[in-house]
Amino acid sequence: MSDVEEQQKNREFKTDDDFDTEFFKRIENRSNIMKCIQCGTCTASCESGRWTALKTRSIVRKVVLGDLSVLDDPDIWLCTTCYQCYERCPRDVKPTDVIMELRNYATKRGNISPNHRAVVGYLKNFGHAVPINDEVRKRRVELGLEELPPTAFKYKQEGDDKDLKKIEKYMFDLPPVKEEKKGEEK
Amino acid sequence: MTVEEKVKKTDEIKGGADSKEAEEEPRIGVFICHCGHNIAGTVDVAKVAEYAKTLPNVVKAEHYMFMCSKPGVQMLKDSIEELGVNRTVVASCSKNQHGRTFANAIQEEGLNKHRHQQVNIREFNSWVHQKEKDKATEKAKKLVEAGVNRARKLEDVETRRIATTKAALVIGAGIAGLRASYDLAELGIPVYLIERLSTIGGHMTQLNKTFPTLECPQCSISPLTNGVANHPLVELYTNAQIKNVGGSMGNFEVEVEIKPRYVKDNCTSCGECSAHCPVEVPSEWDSGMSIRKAIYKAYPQAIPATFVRDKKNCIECNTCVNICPVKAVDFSMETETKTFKVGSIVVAAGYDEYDPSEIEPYHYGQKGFEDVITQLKLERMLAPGSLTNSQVLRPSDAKIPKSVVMIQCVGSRNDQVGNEYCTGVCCKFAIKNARIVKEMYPDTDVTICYIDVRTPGLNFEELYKSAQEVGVRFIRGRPSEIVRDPISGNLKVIVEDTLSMTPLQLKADMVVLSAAMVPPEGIGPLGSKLQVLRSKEGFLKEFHIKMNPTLSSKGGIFIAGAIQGPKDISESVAQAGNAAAIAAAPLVKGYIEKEMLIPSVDLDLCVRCGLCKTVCAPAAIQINDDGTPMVNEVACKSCGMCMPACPTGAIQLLNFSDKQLLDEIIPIAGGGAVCEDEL
Amino acid sequence: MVKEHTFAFFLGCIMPNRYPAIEKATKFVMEKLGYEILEMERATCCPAPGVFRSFNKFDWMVAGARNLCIAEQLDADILTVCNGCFGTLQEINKHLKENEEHRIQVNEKLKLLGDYEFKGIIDVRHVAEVLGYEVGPWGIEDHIVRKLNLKAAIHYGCHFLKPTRIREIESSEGPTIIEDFVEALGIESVRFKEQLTCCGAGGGVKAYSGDASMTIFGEKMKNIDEVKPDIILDICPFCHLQFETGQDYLNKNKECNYDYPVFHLSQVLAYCMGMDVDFIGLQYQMMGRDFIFGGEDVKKEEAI
Amino acid sequence: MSCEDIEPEVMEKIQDIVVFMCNECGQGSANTAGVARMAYNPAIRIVRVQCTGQVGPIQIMDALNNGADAVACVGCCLGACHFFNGNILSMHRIKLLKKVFKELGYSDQFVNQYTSRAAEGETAVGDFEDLVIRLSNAIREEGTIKDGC
Ligand SMILES: Cc1cc2nc3c(=O)[nH]c(=O)nc-3n(C[C@H](O)[C@H](O)[C@H](O)COP(=O)(O)OP(=O)(O)OC[C@H]3O[C@@H](n4cnc5c(N)ncnc54)[C@H](O)[C@@H]3O)c2cc1C
Ligand SMILES: Cc1cc2nc3c(=O)[nH]c(=O)nc-3n(C[C@H](O)[C@H](O)[C@H](O)COP(=O)(O)OP(=O)(O)OC[C@H]3O[C@@H](n4cnc5c(N)ncnc54)[C@H](O)[C@@H]3O)c2cc1C
Ligand code: SF4
Ligand code: SF4
Ligand code: SF4
Ligand code: SF4
Ligand code: SF4
Ligand code: SF4
Ligand code: SF4
Ligand code: SF4
Repeated sequence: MSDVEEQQKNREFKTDDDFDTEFFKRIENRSNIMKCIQCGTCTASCESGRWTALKTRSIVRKVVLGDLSVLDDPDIWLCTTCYQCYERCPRDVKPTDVIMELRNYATKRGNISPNHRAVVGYLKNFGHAVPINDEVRKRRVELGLEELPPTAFKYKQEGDDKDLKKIEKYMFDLPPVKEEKKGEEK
Repeated sequence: MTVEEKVKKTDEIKGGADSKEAEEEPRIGVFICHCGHNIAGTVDVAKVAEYAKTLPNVVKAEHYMFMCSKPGVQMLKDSIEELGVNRTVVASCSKNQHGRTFANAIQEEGLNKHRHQQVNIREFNSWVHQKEKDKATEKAKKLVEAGVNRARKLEDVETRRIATTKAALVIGAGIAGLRASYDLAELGIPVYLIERLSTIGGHMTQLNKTFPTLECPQCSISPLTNGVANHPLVELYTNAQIKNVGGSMGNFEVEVEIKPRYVKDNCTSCGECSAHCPVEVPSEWDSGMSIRKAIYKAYPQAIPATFVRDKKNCIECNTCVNICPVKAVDFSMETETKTFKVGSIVVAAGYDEYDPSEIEPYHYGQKGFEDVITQLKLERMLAPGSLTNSQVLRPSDAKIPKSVVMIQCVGSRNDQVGNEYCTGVCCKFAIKNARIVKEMYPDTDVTICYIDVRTPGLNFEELYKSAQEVGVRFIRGRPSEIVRDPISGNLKVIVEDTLSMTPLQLKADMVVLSAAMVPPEGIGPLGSKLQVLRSKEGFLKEFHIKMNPTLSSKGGIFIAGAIQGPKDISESVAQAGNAAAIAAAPLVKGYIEKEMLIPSVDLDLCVRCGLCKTVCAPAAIQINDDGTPMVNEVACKSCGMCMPACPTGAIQLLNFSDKQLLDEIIPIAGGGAVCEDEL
Repeated sequence: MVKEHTFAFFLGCIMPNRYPAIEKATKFVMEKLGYEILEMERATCCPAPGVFRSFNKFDWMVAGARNLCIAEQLDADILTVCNGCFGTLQEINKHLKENEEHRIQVNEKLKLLGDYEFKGIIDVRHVAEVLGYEVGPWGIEDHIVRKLNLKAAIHYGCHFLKPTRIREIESSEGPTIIEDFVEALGIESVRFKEQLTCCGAGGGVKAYSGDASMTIFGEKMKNIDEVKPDIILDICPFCHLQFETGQDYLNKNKECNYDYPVFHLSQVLAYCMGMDVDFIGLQYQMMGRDFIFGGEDVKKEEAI
Repeated sequence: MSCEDIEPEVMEKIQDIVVFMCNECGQGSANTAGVARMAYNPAIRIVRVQCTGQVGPIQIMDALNNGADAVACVGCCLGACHFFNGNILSMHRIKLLKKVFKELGYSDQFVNQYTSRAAEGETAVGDFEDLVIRLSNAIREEGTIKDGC
């Protein structure tokens, strides 16, 4: 990298080239998002943001500006979907939905944490995000319940895996692990 | 012509209508103007004139250098005299430019001026098609033919004079209503002033000091309240409501219901009755901050000074009746209904403060949140002679708060509660009050949480600065909620300081909500009685936001003050003055002059569906008992909107009827039906 | 019309696979109250709104619609016990009923998963809402055999009431539905600071960043500890899990010393309606194992 | 695209366009355009009406039936109608008409609604240009309205 390029990369300011005004044009509810007045009600409501780096308002701002860096921002994964901002935003921006949608785009780019990847695996294999274990099987029997609940997993155990096979095949296709991101994930 | 001559002249041309019957054979004179090179440089005017000659009923077709010149106009006049031309078509510039010149010219010859048809071949043709001379000429021909077609069926439009009733009615006696009443009365017009409360002055009397100068509102308003109350031409009715409104512009009949005060005018305001009355209720005027009796006077300077009994809360113990030294209390008084004949109505019904309990995270009005108040309540606390003795004391424990947080845009700029507008006044009054509080208690932290500070205009940014100077803290962020510690009872305001991107939890001994100004209670029924339209927020809608912000959707009904939308006092007063002036104009003049360019209804075609009434914004169409529509010729604004609403084409605007428009359309649309069999 | 007094019982993940006692209790309660409970065979995860919707909203809708179809085939409204399941299924159900375009797209994809077609004929209910509004505190009196005398810190969780415009149950800023109901059981709700905030588990945060999740939760526990309730009462197995594992985590890592028993509404109600204490399942939980319900037996005559 | 880009074969088919312009901003803007000598297609023929709210399906069908290639209404800006809300009524009416046109299998570009500002001739000329461009697209795709007969 030449000196000039290096300097360019470290600059503090942004130029129009840093924004992609096209990308977010397809976002749902866009007209409302563009009406955000940056009042901060969302951030002030945010139960996660009080303790973490998540600043809801600035996420909405980045969407308005077309700042795609928001898709690589780990903060979007800190929203607990408590809907407090959604309830209170005076301009009906629905920030929770915005964040959920950003996560969809981020996932497509391969920005998905290993733990989340594992949860998708569980769904495909067991039909559950939290699969059963031996301990609980025992408890179920003690409580007088069937050892396995009558969900898709039970049928798989009984040799009928037509449901889970299809779910595995057709649902929640994740992109391959992003190379350079690997080390960064917590 | 001098102004006096002009006045005389308009007086002469009144019902010049009934001149000639429209039945006779049309004889049309067509005049094509060169306008020097302006038209003739592009359009072959001679060819156009030749073409015009071939059209039916055209008895003369000429082209001339400058039609608007004296000789040009004379050509027009001569044709009437010499050839018996009874309709003229001038193809020259726009209707605005010289249309009127020619119309007036034929009027001078005794023809109704509506028999002139102006065809614009300059702005609409030669000037915009300079490079396409042939096409421009062809277009000019078509335009002229269209004009001739239109001229053929033009009918006379009568100009009528309607005498007006020289009196006005003003609804609402806030600052706007008072100003309008006073100005009207000073123009010599008798005024009936209708106020629904027992006192006049409106919200202004509740305020402590008014921005930007921080003067005492009582002092500024009392010359006006007294002036109005004592004006020989103003009849004041308090405890009064509008019941019914009939008639139209120039001549309304308004029925007003006046509830009794139960105290006669000989009351000396001694206060004995009130002192002994056993019933106590929160004072509405004091925004619930103090207690009043069932027989009371809202506040010491209240006008009228006569006491009033609140029948709803009275337990009829008769103490007051017996104690009154002048025997003024009289329970036998009854509700009266009066009918007033007036020429104009001014609506100045003001506003209400928004009730913030709808915004749940702020917990206004809930148990444990007594220290969350509104700005109007704070004004009442600070005002002279208040319950707190003009001190700021928190309601929960009557202590001076060490921290006051004000929250802006409560109920304004909020899509969720449906008030999208910015009230525009609350930034100013919050800054005013913040500064006053900070100056009174320098040790108290005063914070304003805002989204934007909106202080436009002379003196207001200065006010903002002055509050910053005394140490009011401004935080840019809209609080998400007010939380109360269930153990200590302390309040905290949660807000993001958006400028530093920090979520904050502000300690607040007292929270003041800058609540929006919203339409006053009861505006719905009042609006429908007056038949005026309202904006989607519920305020009365002005006829045109820029050109006519004081006229309502209906002629003869004017709006002043906060009823049209949130306003501060200066704006309310300014609008009230304007409303008075334009409301007075037809009354001073004594008549309304109106061209009867109105629709007529063909009762054979009309199916009595009433659809025409629904689209008529000025409410000019009434439905008779038998279901037939009737056009009020005074109220109609000649917009023609009723025409397409009618399923049978029964209602047709004079000179703009479907048939007349079709005549005009045929030549310019290409001429002749395309596929007759199908359509 | 769907069958009356009948529910397709949607289990979800955490309840059957971690806290089966809640499942037991819910079945017990609903059957005693006269409802028929149908099993939703071959159901899957709802799928969880925080995680799966984050990855692919469309697939989330399809998978949710698949579960809805199973209930539609049973001709019964869905009963959920978990805020997450409720959130997902109620929202997808409502959305697909209203949005024809999405309904067509979802049905297209559902064909790949088997013989499913979303019709939009059922509703999705949460047990707390059925108890609070349908059975009601007025209707539960007759069924109670044991009345408690407890102070509870009630946790509503987020997705039961919010987004209010979609759930249409009650305002989320000052709800009282559970308070009103448990009062009939002799449970007093103690107000604590920031009572209505999130437990920190949702939105995939628990999986994504345990630290962040625990920080949010730690504050919650601190506020609860200030008022010293007897129990923590929730209406969602995921919150339940957070309260259980979270206390343990704070004790081990943040020098706390919490031991509050955590109960789902179904569990305390089952106790009051006479279910054997062993089936309540406290012995399987991590916290408050020494807790004793106590309370008095309500004599039949008195109850009537 | 601009009007210059329209191929002559298509332009050939654009001969008569009837534009109903209200007495206020509509006429005003066209006058202003004229004063500023802003050229536009001579196929544009303006009919003066009181308010666009006055123009109904009758007038529009009259124009088309008599050979117009397209019809448009030009009124004041929304919210600034000099007769209160005529332009909004007209807008709804034209939306409905567009639907009807579509259902009958015609392009919905043969009838349009515009707004303009009296002081700005370019608003009127912009409307006219847009009108011609839309019409040219429609003609290219589906032929003229006369072809549909
Ligand atoms: C907290 C606060 C502080 C303010 N401070 C300032 C300030 O410092 N400076 C400033 O310029 N402005 C201030 N304002 C704004 C100011 O109050 C208004 O601009 C002004 O009062 C508007 O006057 P009005 O006559 O239009 O309305 P109002 O004062 O509301 O008067 C309307 C009158 O009409 C009556 N009425 C209503 N409906 C009917 C009916 N149906 N029939 C008969 N009568 C009816 C009402 O009873 C009332 O008397 C403040 C406003 C608030 C809320
Ligand atoms: C860029 C800009 C955009 C704007 N946009 C809007 C808008 O969108 N909407 C809006 O509502 N407002 C707008 N405004 C504000 C609007 O222009 C003013 O509110 C309005 O023009 C004020 O009208 P006026 O009659 O008071 O003053 P002016 O329009 O200035 O008229 C004053 C007249 O007095 C004459 N005059 C001055 N001195 C003398 C003298 N000594 N003797 C005789 N005659 C004299 C002047 O020549 C002039 O003709 C805008 C203003 C600006 C600068
Ligand atoms: S609350 Fe709404 S308007 Fe305010 S900053 Fe957040 S997203 Fe924007
Ligand atoms: S929904 Fe997410 S972003 Fe919104 S307040 Fe809750 S945690 Fe914060
Ligand atoms: S009448 Fe109009 S067009 Fe003719 S000369 Fe006069 S200004 Fe020009
Ligand atoms: S009514 Fe009688 S007692 Fe009451 S204030 Fe008037 S004069 Fe005095
Ligand atoms: S009669 Fe009524 S107003 Fe008079 S003193 Fe008794 S309660 Fe008061
Ligand atoms: S004036 Fe200020 S406080 Fe009032 S609505 Fe406008 S911005 Fe908000
Ligand atoms: S023309 Fe028709 S719609 Fe217009 S004001 Fe007159 S009656 Fe009403
Ligand atoms: S719309 Fe036409 S048919 Fe209906 S009432 Fe009016 S005039 Fe009669």
